[in-house]
Amino acid sequence: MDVSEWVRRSAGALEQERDRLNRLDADIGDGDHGANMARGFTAVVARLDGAAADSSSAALRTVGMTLLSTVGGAAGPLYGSLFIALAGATRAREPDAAVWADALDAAVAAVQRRGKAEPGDKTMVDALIPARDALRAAVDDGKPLAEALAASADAAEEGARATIPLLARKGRASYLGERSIGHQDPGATSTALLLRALAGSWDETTA
Amino acid sequence: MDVSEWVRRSAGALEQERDRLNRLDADIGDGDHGANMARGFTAVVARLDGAAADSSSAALRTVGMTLLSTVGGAAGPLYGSLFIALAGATRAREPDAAVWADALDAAVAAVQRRGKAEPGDKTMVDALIPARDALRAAVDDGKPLAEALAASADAAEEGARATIPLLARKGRASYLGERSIGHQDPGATSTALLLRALAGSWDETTA
Amino acid sequence: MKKLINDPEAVVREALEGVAAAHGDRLRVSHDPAFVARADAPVSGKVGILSGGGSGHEPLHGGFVGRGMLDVACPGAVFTSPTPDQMLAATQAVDGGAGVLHIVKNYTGDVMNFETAAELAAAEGSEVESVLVDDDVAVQDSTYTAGRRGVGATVLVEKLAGAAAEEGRSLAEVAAIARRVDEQARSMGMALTSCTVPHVGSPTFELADDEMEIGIGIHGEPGRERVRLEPADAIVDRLLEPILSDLPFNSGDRVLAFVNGMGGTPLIELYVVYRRVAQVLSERGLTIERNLVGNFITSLEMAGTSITLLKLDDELVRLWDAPVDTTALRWGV
Amino acid sequence: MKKLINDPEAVVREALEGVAAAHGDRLRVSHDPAFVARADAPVSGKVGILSGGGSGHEPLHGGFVGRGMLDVACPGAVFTSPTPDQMLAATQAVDGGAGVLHIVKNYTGDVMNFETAAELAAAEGSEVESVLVDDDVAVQDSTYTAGRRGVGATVLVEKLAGAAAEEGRSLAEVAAIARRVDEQARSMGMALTSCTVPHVGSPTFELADDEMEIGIGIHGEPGRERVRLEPADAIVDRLLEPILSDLPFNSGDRVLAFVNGMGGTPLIELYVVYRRVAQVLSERGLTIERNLVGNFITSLEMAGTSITLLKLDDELVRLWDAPVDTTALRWGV
Ligand SMILES: Nc1ncnc2c1ncn2[C@@H]1O[C@H](COP(=O)(O)OP(=O)(O)O)[C@@H](O)[C@H]1O
Ligand SMILES: Nc1ncnc2c1ncn2[C@@H]1O[C@H](COP(=O)(O)OP(=O)(O)O)[C@@H](O)[C@H]1O
Ligand SMILES: [Mg+2]
Ligand SMILES: [Mg+2]
Ligand SMILES: [Mg+2]
Ligand SMILES: [Mg+2]
Repeated sequence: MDVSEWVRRSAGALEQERDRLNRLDADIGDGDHGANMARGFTAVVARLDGAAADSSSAALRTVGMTLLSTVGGAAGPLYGSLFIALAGATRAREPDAAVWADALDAAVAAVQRRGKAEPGDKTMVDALIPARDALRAAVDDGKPLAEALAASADAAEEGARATIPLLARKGRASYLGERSIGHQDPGATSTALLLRALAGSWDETTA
Repeated sequence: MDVSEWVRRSAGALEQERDRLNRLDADIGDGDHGANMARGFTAVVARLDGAAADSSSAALRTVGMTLLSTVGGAAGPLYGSLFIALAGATRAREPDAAVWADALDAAVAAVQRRGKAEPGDKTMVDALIPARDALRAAVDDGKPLAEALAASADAAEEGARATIPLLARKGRASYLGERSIGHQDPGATSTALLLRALAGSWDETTA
Repeated sequence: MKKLINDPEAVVREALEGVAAAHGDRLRVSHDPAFVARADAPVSGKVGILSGGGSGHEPLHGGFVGRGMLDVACPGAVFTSPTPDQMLAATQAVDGGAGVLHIVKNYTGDVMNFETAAELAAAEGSEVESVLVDDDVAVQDSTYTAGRRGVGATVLVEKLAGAAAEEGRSLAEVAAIARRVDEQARSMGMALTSCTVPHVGSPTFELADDEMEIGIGIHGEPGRERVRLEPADAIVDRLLEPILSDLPFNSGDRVLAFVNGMGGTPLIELYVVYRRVAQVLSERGLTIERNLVGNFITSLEMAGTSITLLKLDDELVRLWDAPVDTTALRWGV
Repeated sequence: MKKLINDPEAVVREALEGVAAAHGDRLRVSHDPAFVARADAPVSGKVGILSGGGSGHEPLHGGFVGRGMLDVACPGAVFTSPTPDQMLAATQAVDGGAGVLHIVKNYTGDVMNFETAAELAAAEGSEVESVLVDDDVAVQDSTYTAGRRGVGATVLVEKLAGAAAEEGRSLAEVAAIARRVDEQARSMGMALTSCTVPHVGSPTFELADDEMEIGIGIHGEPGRERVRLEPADAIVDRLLEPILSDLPFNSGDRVLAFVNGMGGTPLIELYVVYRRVAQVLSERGLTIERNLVGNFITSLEMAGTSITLLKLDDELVRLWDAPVDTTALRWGV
């Protein structure tokens, strides 16, 4: 995999969607999710550009540590945990499809450990779990990597859209109670952006 | 003369013109002249209603002391001085036209002593001096009191209007320099209101 | 957006440079990672008191760093939690060997960043205890939400825990006092106007000229209800009722009454508010033994107020009266 | 108009009731006539320090009453000078036999009311000296105007004269120090937004979203010029230039730098302002020996800032550092 490329595409997508993510967050939170994510990934790109990592795992760890120290808010420690867990699960060898499916498994578990969100709580977990499951299913079916990642990204987008009717039970949005219904969760939306960027940055030829 | 009646009419006129005086003051000052004068004369009416004065002089002194303690700003000590001087000049006997002309003389002098404004400085002095001079002229001509007071009020109104092209040299408006030109002075305007109220409250039959 | 700033992204950094220039004699400002510490930190043998949160609530927290209150404050971006690397460095900067208390306002972001930092600090050998502040009665406390928000009581927890630490109490004791203060304090706020986050550039919410938001959060989060503007006395009654009935505060209780400004409300109005608070509490048979009136935990330039009541006992009164020497709160020194 | 008030005409009275409720231990509040005095006034043998002016500038003046600063403050209606009866009663309330200093901001109304009061007080046997504060360089000082306005330096005059009185200096000496402070201080302010006087109900002036008023007075009086909004650093440069060149302040001078908020500007922005002030003064070779940053002389909820520089000498530094114990300014106690 090409972590640098993934991160660059993510940074580009986040910069482009920054205002939309801010607006989604303004509806049910404090309006900063786009700014937080864009700031974090800009820092990540700079950090990775500065020092080439030895391995995907090392690069992923740098991503996680950088997000932890630059994103802030709820998203910082959650995405930080996610990337640090991906790093941990890919330490033994450069990831292929099967390794990556396990890694995403571990990453989702790390996010849930930190944030204690269950499916249906209207958080990024609602994009992550379908993405994880779709990836696993595609890999089990022996689908090519690019196809599996695309299916995973599709599922994340679907999951993000499916947060609209949910009532938030975690994070800032939960303060709104019923008023949180009818809005798409910004964190689930950024998760889908990241997974779409991954699908665009990694296929067999680059794997 | 009927100080109570004068004061009641003044209070009524000031209440009615309150917003206009505020607006005039907002143009070249701090927008409170109407509020200050209305507050002061409301207090004066209440004070005079509470305890009937023995003489016009005593009533005028109460007016002056009450204005001093309720109007504040520049207008308070100036109108306070004016009424206290009127009281002093009418102490010897109940005023007739001649006494009143002398009293207005003394009152204008007191205002100029306190405020150090010269004619043309764009202050209440620019209404007071023409009013004083018109009253003196009418009395010297042997005009009836009502006519003399009306002429004095006319002159005050004229004087107030004539402040429009002036450049302010005293009070808050002077900070504006050239920008003070083109606006009517609020204090000159309230002076004209008071003198018009006087003309309406005092004629030979009540004198 | 009308603000006295240069670059919206640089506000916090430039303000910290200003703090360093103004108060270099009493504060040590670190920029990367960002924290503001007592110049004499670490104080050997004393429990270190660390607080932090998004910027934009000034003087909270940096204005409360000094003897008798905080040892260090970690400022995040405006209205955004600071990050674990800041907290870790700050913890180490004030660890005088007796451990460090983390005072955390109960927001998901703050909680998770502080949790991460506490794990990192423990791994590097600092003893850390964390205390959550969650005093806002505007928000339902339920297992189905992130729980109540930390608002006005944060100032009181910082002062009282800081005083306990200064007395030489142990980390467990200081943490217990901080938790007691949080348990015995209740707050509620309201807004007349919104605020504008510099890097957002437009108001966080819209309020019509005749509307106010009751139960507002310190980041401009929507509150309980949006209602017609009312006179100050009626507003105070609206805020006090849920506060009084929640703990509940009862006749005979001794309290500290804290009337806080949201930033854009003049002091003269806060005293109009305090007047009514004193009236109502006296009618209810409560005794205001201590009070605090002013802008202490703000939301940038938002106009509005919050009221916090803390049930007092002799120990808390003594800790409140203990010397405090910070830029924003100072007495007995 | 969105304000935390009940009756616009009762704001000052109700705020004073709030002050009495909150600070009855340290302040004595008289309502009719209105003044706020030290609870222990008159202090026998000490020169009494009286200041006063329109309300709406809080904490000035009531927040500066206490040991080491004012003995008594006379609040007028909002933005309107107090009246001679208040000043007379206040003078008598704090006359401890060594005379009373009247600190008067140079506005026609204040000057005439204080003059009247001084005549009345002298007639009733109090020795009174008056000091005019007129530090605002935005206004031309000429015999054809009412002269320069009193703004930020008022806070410094009150502190330094208060300290001199506390040292037991004579009325003439205290007055001389107050005059020296006024002579050596220069200020200039600016506004980003207007304020609304409660009994007026609408904004004092209008500013477009991209405009600011340079040289604004503390009552929202128009300033020198209305210009396009600029970054904070450029604004500071605009304010500092006329201040520095007026006295003039020269390389090598020791100064006190006071960055004041107009009321609606968050503290975080004031520190961004202070940062630039420190940069510029250092480039000019001036040494900032003391500073003050915060909302001390405000214009209700106006957003904006003013900068005051005071040329220091050893005596003024000593008087600045002397203990002060008021609700708004406190150290050394
Ligand atoms: N406990 C949680 N578990 C998982 N995700 C969460 C949790 N709390 C919040 N989030 C996610 O974080 C997003 C908000 O992130 P962000 O706006 O950057 O942080 P903050 O709310 O602190 O401003 C939400 O949209 C949601 O997806
Ligand atoms: N030195 C002065 N001499 C005479 N009249 C003055 C002087 N200064 C101000 N005035 C009058 O006072 C009026 C303003 O009064 P007012 O608005 O009540 O007081 P303030 O300016 O203190 O708010 C001016 O319009 C002017 O007529
Ligand atoms: Mg957010
Ligand atoms: Mg006026
Ligand atoms: Mg946030
Ligand atoms: Mg006025």
